[in-house]
Amino acid sequence: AVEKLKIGISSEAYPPFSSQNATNQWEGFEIDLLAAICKEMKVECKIVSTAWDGIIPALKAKKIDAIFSSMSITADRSKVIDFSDKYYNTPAEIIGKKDAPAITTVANPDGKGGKIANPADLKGKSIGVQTATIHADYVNAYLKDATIKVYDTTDNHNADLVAGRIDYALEDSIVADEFLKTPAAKDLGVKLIVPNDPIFGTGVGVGVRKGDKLKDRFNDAIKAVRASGEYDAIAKKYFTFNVYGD
Amino acid sequence: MDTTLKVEDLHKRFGEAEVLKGVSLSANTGDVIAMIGSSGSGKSTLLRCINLLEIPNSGRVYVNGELIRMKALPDGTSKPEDQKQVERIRSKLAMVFQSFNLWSHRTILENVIEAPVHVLGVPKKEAIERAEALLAKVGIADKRNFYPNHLSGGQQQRAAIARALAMEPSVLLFDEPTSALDPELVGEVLQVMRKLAEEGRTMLVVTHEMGFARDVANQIVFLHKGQIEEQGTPGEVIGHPKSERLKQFLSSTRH
Amino acid sequence: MDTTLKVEDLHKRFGEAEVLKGVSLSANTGDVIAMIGSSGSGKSTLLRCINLLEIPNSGRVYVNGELIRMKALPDGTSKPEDQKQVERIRSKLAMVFQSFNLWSHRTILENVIEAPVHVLGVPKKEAIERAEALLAKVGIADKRNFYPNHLSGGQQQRAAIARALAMEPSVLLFDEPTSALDPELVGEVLQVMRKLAEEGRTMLVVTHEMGFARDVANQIVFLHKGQIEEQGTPGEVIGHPKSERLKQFLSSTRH
Amino acid sequence: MDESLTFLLSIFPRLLAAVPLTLALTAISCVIGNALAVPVALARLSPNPLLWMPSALYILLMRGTPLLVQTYLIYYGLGEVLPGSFIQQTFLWEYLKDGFWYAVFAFSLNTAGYTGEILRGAMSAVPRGEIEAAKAYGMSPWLVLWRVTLPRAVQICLPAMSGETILLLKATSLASLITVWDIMGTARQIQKESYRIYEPLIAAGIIYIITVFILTRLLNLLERRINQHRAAPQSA
Amino acid sequence: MDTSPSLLSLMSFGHDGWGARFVDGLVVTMEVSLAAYAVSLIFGLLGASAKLSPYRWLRSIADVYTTLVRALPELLLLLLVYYSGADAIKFLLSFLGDDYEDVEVDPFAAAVIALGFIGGAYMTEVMRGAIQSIPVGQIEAAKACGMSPLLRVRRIILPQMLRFALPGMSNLWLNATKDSSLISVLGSFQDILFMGYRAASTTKHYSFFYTMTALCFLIVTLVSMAGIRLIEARVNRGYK
Ligand SMILES: Nc1ncnc2c1ncn2[C@@H]1O[C@H](COP(=O)(O)OP(=O)(O)OP(=O)(O)O)[C@@H](O)[C@H]1O
Ligand SMILES: Nc1ncnc2c1ncn2[C@@H]1O[C@H](COP(=O)(O)OP(=O)(O)OP(=O)(O)O)[C@@H](O)[C@H]1O
Ligand SMILES: [Mg+2]
Ligand SMILES: [Mg+2]
Repeated sequence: AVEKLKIGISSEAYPPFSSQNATNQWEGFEIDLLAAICKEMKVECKIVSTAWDGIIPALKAKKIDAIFSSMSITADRSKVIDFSDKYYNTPAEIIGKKDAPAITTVANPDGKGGKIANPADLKGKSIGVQTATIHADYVNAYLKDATIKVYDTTDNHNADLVAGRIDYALEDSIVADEFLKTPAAKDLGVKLIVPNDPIFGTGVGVGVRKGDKLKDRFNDAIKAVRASGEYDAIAKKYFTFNVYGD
Repeated sequence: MDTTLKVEDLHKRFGEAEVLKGVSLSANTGDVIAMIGSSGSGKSTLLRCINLLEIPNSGRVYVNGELIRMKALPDGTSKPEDQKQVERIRSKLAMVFQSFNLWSHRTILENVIEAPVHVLGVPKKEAIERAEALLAKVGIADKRNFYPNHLSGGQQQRAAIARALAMEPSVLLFDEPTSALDPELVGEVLQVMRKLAEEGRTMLVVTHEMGFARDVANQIVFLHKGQIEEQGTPGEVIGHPKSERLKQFLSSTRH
Repeated sequence: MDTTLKVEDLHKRFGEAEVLKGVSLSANTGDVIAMIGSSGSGKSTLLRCINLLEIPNSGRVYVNGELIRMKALPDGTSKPEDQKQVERIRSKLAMVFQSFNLWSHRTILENVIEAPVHVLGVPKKEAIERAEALLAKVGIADKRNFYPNHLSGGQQQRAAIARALAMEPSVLLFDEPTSALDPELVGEVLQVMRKLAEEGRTMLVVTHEMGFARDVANQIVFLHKGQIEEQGTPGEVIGHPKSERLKQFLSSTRH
Repeated sequence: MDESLTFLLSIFPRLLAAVPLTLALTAISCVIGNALAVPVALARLSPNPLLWMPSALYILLMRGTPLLVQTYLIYYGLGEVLPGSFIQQTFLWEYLKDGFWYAVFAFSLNTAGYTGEILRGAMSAVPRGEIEAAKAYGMSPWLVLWRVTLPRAVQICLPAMSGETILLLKATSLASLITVWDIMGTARQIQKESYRIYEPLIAAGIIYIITVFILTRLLNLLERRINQHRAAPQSA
Repeated sequence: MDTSPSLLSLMSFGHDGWGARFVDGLVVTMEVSLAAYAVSLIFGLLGASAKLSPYRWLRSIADVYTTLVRALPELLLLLLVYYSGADAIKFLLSFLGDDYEDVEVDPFAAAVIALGFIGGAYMTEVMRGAIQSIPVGQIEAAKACGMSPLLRVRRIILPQMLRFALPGMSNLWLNATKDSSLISVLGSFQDILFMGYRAASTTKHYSFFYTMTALCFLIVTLVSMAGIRLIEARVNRGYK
């Protein structure tokens, strides 16, 4: 018989990566990629939709075997679960009112040669981020002079950006670009594609139980689909740029 | 003499049943009217209509010559026109309820000072002094800090009487004020009432105590099935009853 | 003759105050004991201790020769040892409360059949028939579908009496069963009680009706400040009172 | 296990920092909500359709829709209509940016609906005779309400009301929707940052236990004070 | 916001409409909240009896129950019952032999028990307060007739208590319909609130779908309140 894997995906919609439409079908980049990876691993994958709060307990209680749900790999989280290698990594960007000045970059004060968003440009302005994201970590580390407002979801800080309660928002570029296409965002635009930074981590990986061998099998499968060109074929359906990052 | 209390053609229905069928009576200052009648004849309802705890279906009530103005509602019932007037009049009409209705969340003393302080605006200290005197008068001064639920029936009734007296009202409405009392206390309370009568207060007393009716009242009203069947001085009503019903009613009292 | 009800050395304290200070009495089958005494002397408390609505601090109660077993608790109070026994005995001891305590969520008829059907297991149809007869006997058959709150004081009291009688108890505890009744009805209710006595039921009646005490009771108990001050046949107690207190108490009754 | 304990201890400072905000939000909403509940209950009991119909509708809306949705619509719903309006030019805007006052607004209105209903029930359960006695002594409707009906009603419904207060204390976590992070909201932030589910909840639980314990103690004291007239506990 | 015709099509029952999903969610919500409420009634009655019992130890247990359960985050309790409950059962069963490795706690039962257990703590207080509001004389009359405690509860205390408890109980019921959204955490259920969120986050029409969700709850509430009115009229019969 074919081996069966239960894959947990957060039931909160995260288009264009994963979402469940009105007819209960899963769709998005991650869904297609997951299918390819599972085929590569020769396993039958069943998607289990799980609310975010329950997804780690579900993994630990073996109700699911892996999490494939846009989880960014960070050091803190790696203490709790294991991550596969990244399967995508997208840059972050700052968006704001079209008529607001663009944000410049300056050298990272840590002196290692990197660049960061210019704190002086954001001084006295308010910037929204989603809680517990690499973006929140970023503003907390570099943009302390700005008024940081923490939201529970990206959609909510985008809504407040439209409402004018905040001046800028830092978020994933793909999510931001999708949002900028909507009519509500007609007065908004990209203010800065934020240069990559160690805080942003290494990208998004598959979460598995600590010490689970599954991790290596996912790594192999990710490598294989990248090598076979299947990855790029799927990515082209959704993105016009290199979603894997480098 | 002034008419302190006047009731004209009072009607009261509960659903289908007409409980008061056109009652009229009047009391001058200092009058003591004893109301007798069998159970269910409408005595309590009449008292309750006088201070508008029940809204009569029709009829007029005058207190100290002042008509309590009512207005008819589209649905055939009526209601007082002026709430302020009702309050003012009620503060002159103290009532002792058949079931006492003491406020169970306040002690006896608090029950007695409640209305004087908050309705009449008597200073608290003064109210307490007067209340203590009244409680002593009815013999429950030692229970002043008890809650009503912790009193015996007779003690509750006496507290209710003290509460009414504390208002120094011009008209007193008593609904069987001695029902829970032993004969000794009945005598004492009737004594208190007699004194009030002498002070010139007007009283309407529902009672089953024929002795009281005879000795203290200067008018007796016999209510029967929602109507005043007979009315007059004690001598007339008790001594020479006219209606069959009253004769029968009186025959059963062993006095 | 059998001793239907026996109380030995009952003590009851509320906080500091000792309300019953060692009361003993006994009633044989068919005895009618009238209990008189001034307000607050502990009459209601004694009745309530007999059917354990209040837990006495000490003392013994026997019903039909059976001791209600109590057990002492570590904190100095006591409680019934056997809840089942208490229930069984209570179903033989019907009580009419001073404040009636009719169940306000049930109609009068439902009030009367409640315990017979659910405690004694009388078939509902039979219970209704008996209840209707009893309600007719006390004169409120036409109110059978009324809720207690919609009745006059006297009607409520009669309903409470009917409720107690429906249990066909061997001992009846009456707490001022005629306080809210007019003289005519008092006569009728006393008539009913007289008949019950003739049927051989034992009764303990708190009353202020000296007439009843004299005519119906075969024993009178005078309670004073929590103690039995005098006790005996009506002739002895009313005719030849010994204690000063009793003399004073009786002098005030206008009989 | 040990590691998990260290983590648990390490997050306390962050959670404790959210306590003042949680308490402030609860206390302010509770006071405003309960104060509003009185007129809501009164209007609901009035025979006048101009009073009871709006009140019934209010209670229906508050109890009939999720607090989450109410909070969202009040904050973001307003956000959708405000852009470009003159309000953004006024000093009010500084306040309208801050989620806290929206939360207070939403929670107060919501509590007023729930408590109003409880109070309505309790007020109509006050023994009629006691209210009649108050009227008979010439008390104005307000005085009757203030001296008799309300104290007696509160006696009747205090346990239910204290439940509502605790529910409110915990409902403040919904305010994280509008950038107000209370104890529970902070705990969930930590969950998401660390992927540890139980530790933040347990830490928050400990803080809540202490808070609720103090709260119920206070409420019990209050209850005992206003229930002095009752005898020892009635056995069921 | 878009124009309303296209918005309304979002709620249609067709291919792209979320109507059918809302119905799914509503069914889940109703099932879970009804069952959980029933459980909370049982816990509430037990809790209230314990709180009013003459035994100190029973009262203490009930105190701990109401304080602890009302204090702890619902999410924690739910996760504990759901995940540790399974572990506990497995642990117990492991004594019987080791082929019970795959015991699954039925998600529905776990959710219902957990929510009912939480609701029961609030219910306990509502019922306790209501029972204490019954005039003492009413219960004494029942005792005096020789009614057993159980009979008293059934014939006198419960019916009279309802009069005082109904507003609090109806609040708890309406809360239960909303609290049932917690169970979406368990993954197996998507209740109406969650469904609304899913629709909103997929389509980005938050205000619209939240309003729709609110409407669904309003309908539930309207129906509930009609039922409650009936019960209320019944329990208040003798008091007008
Ligand atoms: N629960 C209680 N707590 C404190 N004191 C009480 C309580 N119940 C009764 N008492 C007191 O006990 C005494 C006796 O009360 P009881 O009701 O037995 O009197 P009684 O003889 O029936 O009087 P009455 O003829 O007025 O009904 C009273 O002084 C009363 O205040
Ligand atoms: N709220 C009510 N609804 C329906 N009927 C009522 C209501 N209140 C009183 N009644 C009826 O009205 C009649 C008169 O009642 P009322 O209380 O005035 O009698 P009463 O003369 O005071 O009798 P008692 O001497 O027994 O107190 C009774 O038959 C009673 O059943
Ligand atoms: Mg009367
Ligand atoms: Mg007594």
